[in-house]
Amino acid sequence: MNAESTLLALLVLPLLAAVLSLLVGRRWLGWLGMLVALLLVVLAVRFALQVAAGGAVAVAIGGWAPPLGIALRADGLSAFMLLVQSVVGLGVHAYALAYFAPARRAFWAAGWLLWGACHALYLSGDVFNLYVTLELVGLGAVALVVLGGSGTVAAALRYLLLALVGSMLYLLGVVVLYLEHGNLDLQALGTLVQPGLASSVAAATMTLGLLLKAAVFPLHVWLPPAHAAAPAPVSALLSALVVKAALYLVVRLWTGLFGELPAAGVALSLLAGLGAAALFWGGVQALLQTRLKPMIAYSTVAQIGLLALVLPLLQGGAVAWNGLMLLVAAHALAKSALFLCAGVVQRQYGHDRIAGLGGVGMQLPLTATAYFVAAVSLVGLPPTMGFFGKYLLLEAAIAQSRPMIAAALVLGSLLTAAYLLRPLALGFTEAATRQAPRTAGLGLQLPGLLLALAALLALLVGAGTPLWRLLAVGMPA
Amino acid sequence: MSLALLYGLVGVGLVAMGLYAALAARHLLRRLLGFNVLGAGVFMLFIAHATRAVDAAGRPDPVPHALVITGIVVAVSATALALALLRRLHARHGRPTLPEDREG
Amino acid sequence: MASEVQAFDLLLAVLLLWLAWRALASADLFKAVVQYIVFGLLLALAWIRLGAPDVALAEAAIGAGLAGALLLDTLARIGRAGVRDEARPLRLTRRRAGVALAVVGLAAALVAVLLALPPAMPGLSAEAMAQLERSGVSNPVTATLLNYRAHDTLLEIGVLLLAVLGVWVLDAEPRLDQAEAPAPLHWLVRVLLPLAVVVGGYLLWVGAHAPGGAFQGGALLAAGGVLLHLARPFALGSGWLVRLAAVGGFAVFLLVGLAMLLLGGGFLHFPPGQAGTWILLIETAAMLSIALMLVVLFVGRSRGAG
Amino acid sequence: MNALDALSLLLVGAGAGFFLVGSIGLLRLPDLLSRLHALTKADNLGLGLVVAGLALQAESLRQVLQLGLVWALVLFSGSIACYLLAHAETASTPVEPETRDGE
Repeated sequence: MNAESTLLALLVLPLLAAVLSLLVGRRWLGWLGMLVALLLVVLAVRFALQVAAGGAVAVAIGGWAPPLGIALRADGLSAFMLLVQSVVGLGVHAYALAYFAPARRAFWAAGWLLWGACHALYLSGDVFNLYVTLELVGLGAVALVVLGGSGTVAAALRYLLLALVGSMLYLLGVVVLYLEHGNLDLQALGTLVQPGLASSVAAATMTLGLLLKAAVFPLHVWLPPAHAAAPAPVSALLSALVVKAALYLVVRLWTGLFGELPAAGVALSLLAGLGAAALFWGGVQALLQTRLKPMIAYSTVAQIGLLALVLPLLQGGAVAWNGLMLLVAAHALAKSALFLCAGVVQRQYGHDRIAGLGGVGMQLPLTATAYFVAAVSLVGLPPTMGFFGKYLLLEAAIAQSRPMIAAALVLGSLLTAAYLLRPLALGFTEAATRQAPRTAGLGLQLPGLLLALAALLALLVGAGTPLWRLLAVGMPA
Repeated sequence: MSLALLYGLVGVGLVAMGLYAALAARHLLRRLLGFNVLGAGVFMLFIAHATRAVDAAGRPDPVPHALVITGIVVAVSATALALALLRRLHARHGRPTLPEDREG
Repeated sequence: MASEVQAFDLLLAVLLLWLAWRALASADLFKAVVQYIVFGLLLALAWIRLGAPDVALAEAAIGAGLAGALLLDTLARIGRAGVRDEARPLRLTRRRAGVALAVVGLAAALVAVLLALPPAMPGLSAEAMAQLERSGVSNPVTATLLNYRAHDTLLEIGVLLLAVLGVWVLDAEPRLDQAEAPAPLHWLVRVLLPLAVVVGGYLLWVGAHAPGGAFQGGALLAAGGVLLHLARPFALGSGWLVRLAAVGGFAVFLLVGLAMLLLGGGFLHFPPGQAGTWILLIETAAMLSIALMLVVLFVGRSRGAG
Repeated sequence: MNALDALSLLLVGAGAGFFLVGSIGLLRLPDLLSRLHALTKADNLGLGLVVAGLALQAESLRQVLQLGLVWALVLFSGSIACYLLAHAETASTPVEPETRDGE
């Protein structure tokens, strides 16, 4: 199986699973889901190895070369995002197997379409095709949020409206690019775009639209209610993967298409400023929350801010690039694990009030451990992935003499520690408030733990040279 | 003034109105209408432009046409889902606005 | 197509802007929705004027027609109190000043971009026409939708499918209490429903070489379905057959694309000689699915008569 | 301009005139039923005249038939839509005094 076939398999398989999910009997849904998810992890690993060994891959769909047709392109960044997507997806699907019992067909069908949409987004090399994938991701997320029942409708609607406006702004930028250059191919546009008014307008509208979808401060208002109200596995998918998809596109645009514009430096610094504001605003809000899921949701606002904060460092070379990727993966794994833990707690106690978490450490040791490992990774303590990511970024910030970014990075991490460790302290020190009936089984507890541990294991297996070689493929110079 | 410019300017006007209404209005149905007008404006910019790119036979560029058809279907699908959500929200709270947009 | 600006264009431009503004600013939402539907119809006229009859058909059938029906249905369901909005819904307040400023800035920048564009642009028409022979159809818009950029269209049907899934997840809506549909409505259905089927099929067939295609045909079929629902409310539920019909277009598209891959071409790579046949197969399945999904979006999971 | 063109122009012009009258009626008449009356009468006739005028310009019998079909369909759906509107109006506003008491 060559790299092109692997790429196509990664594109088609989740969509095929979505079709099957609508047709097979209810009791097969979960097993089908696990089978395909496992297969996708294998394929994603294989694809990463192929890209690392053979370089970037491109496939012209239907045999029509751009600009007339659509090219799928994958470099190290795409392959890495696919890898993160599959690992997190597998964990969340395993959890959903136990969480949604009896199986809810809509979760599997919409979940597979969402998964396929993310793959299509990471693989697409065409700016209009990216718009369609963005809409697919957005509508998939909304369909999944409303699985949480009638209480989620307001949050879902707010999210849908803003996501629609965001993608329409993105499309406006695409139209301006086509007006100017008569081309939609990402790579070709990269050579065509010249500094000027049209490029600036396109860059501004596309970025603004994507920031709205990525919930970058101050455009984050829709995120906490939506992510807190959705069912736990859905929150995990949204916080770990969906916001990343929009952020991925921001990175893609500003390191490729608009990277050569003279305004790029200013724009990235502006993003970093917003990121710093998000880091602190989100952190403080997270500290003020009294319930676990909203706290984790606000933490996403802060962590997205952290990712935006370090974007200016990307212009300085490989160290920051590798650090950012590690941080993206660490956040995806840890955040999904945290939401899955919150779901277990909600199942076990019927609530997720932080003050009522006394004794969790004794009653749910696996979940408490998962929470602990994930929190440590998000804070960035050794030997987790989060630590190595932040270490590399700190190194880059100092090497590029960006003291403000370094300072914000450290302070933000302290704030993260403050809000994430509070529930844990309660859970281990306070006595159990009451004996809870045991309802959360192993099936519900293990996936979160495995995801959290994956952040450790992945480092043993892949970190260092193989990973750097993968990320070097297509890395912006 | 060319046809492309005239309709292009109409498109800009629609984008401005639609975007403002989609972000500023309180009533959710109004915000949805705003989103649809915004979409119409973006599509108008695109189609108006296609008349500048005629081939030898005088036919306009078909690619923007195809993309706009895709855009229309996507916009209507999203609008339909949003309307379904709006009806549920209204049935539950008796108000067609989001909680933060309610007066008093 | 005359590319000179005529008085008609100026009138249409003014009307479009005015109707859009009324749809966004009139206090009564019923009026606003009606103005929006008229706006959609005039938009279709503008598409014709700009030489885009395929877009015009899609706009009239889907943009103005079905979206209009959905908007009106929503108005009926949220009732009189919900329809009334503030007297001046878009009044400039301090909170909205920032949005207004940003919008004006964006509009000014877009106008500047438009004014700076060169009068003629290559675009992609030369490439699209050059490959038309090999695309299997002779309507360049259909060639773009189902061959050159088939991947977009596949994903777009996925978007429609997700909207349907979202509606299925929501609780069923209570049925609107309405009096027995008057007899003339049944006559209308009896005439228009077969006509919708015939014209829908015609649009699908003709899409290969003239304006039309799966989306336009599907929307027309759906209009027939909506009309039938209005005359004689029915439930669709989300049983196996309905799910099969909803996902069928997407599935056939995906499977044909895969079959091309297995037959030695590439994903969605139709051999030029057979492209027309494969496209017709995909379009037929897509049209039926699109029609059903659009009807589901209208009917929802509401329970039928009784 | 030959006689056929002149006749076409006359018919289309007359049709447009009927549309104008119908629209004025829609705006000026006091209640729904009389508005419907003005609108449908004038529009059906107006469209018929426009179709007749255009049919004179048609290049083939097929086009004439298509134009005729357009007119027939609009006539048919227009009259039923008009009936439905009137029906809804009379159904929703019962005899005056009762509603007064009810409110």
